[in-house]
Amino acid sequence: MPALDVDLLRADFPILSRIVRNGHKLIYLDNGATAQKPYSVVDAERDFYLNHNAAAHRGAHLLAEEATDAFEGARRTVASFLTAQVDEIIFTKSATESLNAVAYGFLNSSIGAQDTKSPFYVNSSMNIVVSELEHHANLLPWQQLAQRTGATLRWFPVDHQGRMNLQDINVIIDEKTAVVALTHQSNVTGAITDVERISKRVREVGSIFVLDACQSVPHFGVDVSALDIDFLTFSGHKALGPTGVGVLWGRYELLEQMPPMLTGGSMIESTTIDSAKFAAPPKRFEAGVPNMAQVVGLSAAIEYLNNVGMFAIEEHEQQLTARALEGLTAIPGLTIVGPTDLKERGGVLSFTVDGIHPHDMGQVLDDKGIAVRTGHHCAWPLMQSMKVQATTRASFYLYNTAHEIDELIAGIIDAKRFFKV
Amino acid sequence: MPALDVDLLRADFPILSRIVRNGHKLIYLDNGATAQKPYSVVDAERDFYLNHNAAAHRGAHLLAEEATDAFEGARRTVASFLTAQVDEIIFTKSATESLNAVAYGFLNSSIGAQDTKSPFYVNSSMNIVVSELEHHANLLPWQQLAQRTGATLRWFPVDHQGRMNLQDINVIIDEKTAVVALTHQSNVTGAITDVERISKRVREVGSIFVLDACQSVPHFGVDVSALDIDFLTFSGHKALGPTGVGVLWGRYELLEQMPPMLTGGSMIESTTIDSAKFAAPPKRFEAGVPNMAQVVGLSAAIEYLNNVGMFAIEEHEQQLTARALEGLTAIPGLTIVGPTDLKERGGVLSFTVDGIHPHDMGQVLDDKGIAVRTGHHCAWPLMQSMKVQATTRASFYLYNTAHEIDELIAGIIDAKRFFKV
Amino acid sequence: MSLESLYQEIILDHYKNPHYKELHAPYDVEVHHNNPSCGDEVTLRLSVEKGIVASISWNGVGCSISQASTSIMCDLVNGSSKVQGLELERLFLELMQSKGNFSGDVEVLEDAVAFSGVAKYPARVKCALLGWMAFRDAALREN
Amino acid sequence: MSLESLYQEIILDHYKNPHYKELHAPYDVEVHHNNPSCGDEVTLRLSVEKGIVASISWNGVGCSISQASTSIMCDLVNGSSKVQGLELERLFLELMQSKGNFSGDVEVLEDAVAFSGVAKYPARVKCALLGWMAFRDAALREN
Ligand SMILES: Cc1ncc(COP(=O)(O)O)c(C=O)c1O
Ligand SMILES: Cc1ncc(COP(=O)(O)O)c(C=O)c1O
Repeated sequence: MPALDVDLLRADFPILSRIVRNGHKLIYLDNGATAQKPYSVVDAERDFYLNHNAAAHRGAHLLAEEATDAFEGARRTVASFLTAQVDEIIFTKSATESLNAVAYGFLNSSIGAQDTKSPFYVNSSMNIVVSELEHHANLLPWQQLAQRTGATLRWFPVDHQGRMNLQDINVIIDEKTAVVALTHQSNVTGAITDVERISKRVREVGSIFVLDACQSVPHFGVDVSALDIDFLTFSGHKALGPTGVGVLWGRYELLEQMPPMLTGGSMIESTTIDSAKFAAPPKRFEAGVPNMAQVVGLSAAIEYLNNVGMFAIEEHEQQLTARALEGLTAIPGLTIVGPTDLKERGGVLSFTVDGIHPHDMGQVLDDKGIAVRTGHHCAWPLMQSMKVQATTRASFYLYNTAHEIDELIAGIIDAKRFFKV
Repeated sequence: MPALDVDLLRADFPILSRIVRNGHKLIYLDNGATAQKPYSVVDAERDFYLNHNAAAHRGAHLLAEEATDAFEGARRTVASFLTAQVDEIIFTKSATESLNAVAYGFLNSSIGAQDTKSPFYVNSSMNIVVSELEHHANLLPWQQLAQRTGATLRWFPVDHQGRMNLQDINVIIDEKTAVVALTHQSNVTGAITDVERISKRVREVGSIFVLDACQSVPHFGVDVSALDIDFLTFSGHKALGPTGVGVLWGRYELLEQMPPMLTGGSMIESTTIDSAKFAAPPKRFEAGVPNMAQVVGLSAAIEYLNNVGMFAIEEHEQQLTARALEGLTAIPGLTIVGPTDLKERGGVLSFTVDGIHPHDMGQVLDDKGIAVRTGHHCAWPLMQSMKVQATTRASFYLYNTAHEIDELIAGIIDAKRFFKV
Repeated sequence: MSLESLYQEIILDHYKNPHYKELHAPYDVEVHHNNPSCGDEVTLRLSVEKGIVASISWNGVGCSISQASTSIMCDLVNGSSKVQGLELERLFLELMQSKGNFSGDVEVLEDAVAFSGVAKYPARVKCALLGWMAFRDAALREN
Repeated sequence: MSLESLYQEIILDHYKNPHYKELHAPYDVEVHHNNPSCGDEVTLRLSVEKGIVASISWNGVGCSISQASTSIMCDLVNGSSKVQGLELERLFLELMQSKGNFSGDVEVLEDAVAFSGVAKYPARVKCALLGWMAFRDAALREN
């Protein structure tokens, strides 16, 4: 397995050569929020617009054919990236939309002409399971579903190292659990979830397992045929892809039984003025003229990742994370908010420093050209549970270098000097 | 008012010089489905990705600042384009999403912890008004809402010229009407809706008026401060903008009372593990990392339209439509499906030709490089009511020329010769 | 590719004068298929006796390709065994999915090879398949 | 712009030793404000007697900018008239929205002009405003 030639691939990302504050070269360590884009992704979108743009699936002319081919070709690329069936790939605008779509799949099976035999049926005698580590995108839709159906919201607590505490799994997930929705890797603590253990329990009780893979799919190989799960989602923009596109994968037998969240054009089998028959998946879940250029760009992003190799990317990020962990833990007053064992985590590193508020830390680092994120990272319940107001978060990707990690460490030490702590 | 210099502006759209079937130059008359993009739009997206990409609203570093500025600047551009307040502009992925968001605003006010005093509350004693002219995107969400709440779906019929028949307006819209959702211009017949007459009635009964402006906003000036309506939506991709971005405008007093469809990150005021308080509009309705590059591209599209001038665009399309109407009505066996009076319509022209199925017509035109759309145009109930199986539709935009109209007419005559009718 | 090779004479002939286009009673199975992207539709009736297609008839609206293809399909399967009919359907489907890379075996598919040009136009493939899919559906339901 | 001019000595001083940072009872109004993008929060109590801010106190968690700004705000408005306090809030808001294009009137805003550098960092403006917004809210509720 070849190591990454980081210098070579950095040339594909012009933004990494940008000069930011005070003449500093950008050090981009905010990959957990969004990733940068290589030329090939931006060029794929551009080529679509300037040469093949037309409404996919809707016209009989040449451009419409080309647009449809590009769109459906992207579906095949995503399917094989995840080792999924082609018809199991649904394009959304974001992971947020994907997760809402599944939650509304439950809601729409449970109100109006409800279908009590549907696997998506949920009522007030049932429960919904999340965890304290969830990003708001994988928490609020389930809160809403619970409120609207009367179901009980349950959650796995977080332990002191920012990992999901599965101790009470057999109590938390039971025969009345309609759905279990969990993150694959925490976007705050970097802790990786024990999917196998959970899916075993989910299968025992016959529930549905939704995996938020926003922080995993871009960073290491994820194979849905090997994971025993039912739904998975990620956002294109965190995986070198364009903004405005997300993926929802679902097992076909379930997709077939799931009502759509969005209705409109191109998702029907037939319709009259007051009734409609929906098309089969994936079309049922892609109402309207799709985000074609973004889907094409995402396909280019996945090709880029495939060319570099997901295994090489994972290896590289592990090296960076090891270096960062070593450097950070040596700084007095610094606390890692998350697991310190490399085997349990990915390249998302949150920390606090006594006497320096994360905002101020972020400001000092920004002043040196180092982009990190500060705050609650859309995971407020996690912060509440771990009793921190906010953290500073550095998150790595394939184009980051050991030198950049060293600059981060030096920057934190400078901040301590500046704030005299 | 200066006329359009079409030759000059065509140079901004490289796809218009593409050679398609049999060495023919592309004649793109499928603008009702999606519009082509000028360089400035594609370049704005590209520049965002390559130079300023970061998660808007979420970081404290320079790139995040720039991304936020670009995103919020686009909101101001759209607001002034529609003569709206900045905080009344919500970015969605499409008109389809926008319309669903409003329909779910009603649903989510009416189930679970329902709010019977909300203007969005609807129950089985109430009704919802659409028309037979609606695109599926402005029909199915309301069908679903009716089915789930038990409300009655009512509709304005279409007349023989493809116009909304408002004769029974005082019966159809009554004190029990929760919402009236209508198209501003039909995407099949081109008929323009008498918004003023309808809004007068909507105000009389205290209902809410949603306008689907997909086929109007890109083609003539629309000023929401002058129209007495409550919600309006359009899709970026039909207005020279990128795919994957739509706009929802709503009156602020109503937005403030509307629950969101999508929940997740960046749309909350505060949250705990089992409850959340939503942020004020527009943030409440923009969950997740937004489609930033697409929003920036849409802003560039609107600047392009502003530079050309919406009045000049309208004038130009009217001239093309007049020429097409004249040429088409002279062809024996051809029937215009829509109003023939220029004052009642825009530049969307549907027709049938005796003895030639629209698919076959589209094929012959495609063979000559002319891209039109054939089928039911996602307006199946309209087709059923007008008793046509399908139509051929030519739809014009600022870059189309009189010569292209003449080629269309010649193409139709050739098709008749080919099929010997 | 020229329009003439897409719309071969035989297609235009069947379009003008479609065979078996009048619903026949009695029948064993009736199916209704449509094409959601354009609204074309076909109703097809089938009777099978001792494994042989004893009667087939249809009605519907659609473009020249869908009408002619349904008409020619009826010519081919009427009187043949159901198994043979389904095999023809499989071969025709294969031809349609060939993207125009092969032209079909005229010995087996007979007049239906006239549609080989359609395979180059993805948007029209479903037109050519509409009647065949209805036959397949009906044949599988009948037993 | 240098870090030193953003984080002026006086800001760091107030951050280390914030004034009025201990909730005081009795009080007329209490408000709680937070900053949804980062989780910083402030609870502020206010008493007004005959139009004069008779007592102000607060508690909360946040960055140096939000803590120091709240502390300095209390220094400025305590003992002044409510109307004058609201006018200061207006001027401070104006300064924060200036994008760093002007530096504020030291005669009026006194120590609060130390935050003029913050205006160059849009993400930090809401930190500097947190306490001021809480004061404004409390002052408008009190009557
Ligand atoms: C009148 C009308 N409404 C709604 C839509 C839906 O727009 P989109 O598919 O971009 O969401 C369209 C176009 O497809 C339309 O023409
Ligand atoms: C773990 C996790 N889940 C969900 C999301 C939501 O993704 P998006 O905002 O792209 O919809 C994010 C990122 O913001 C995330 O990190």
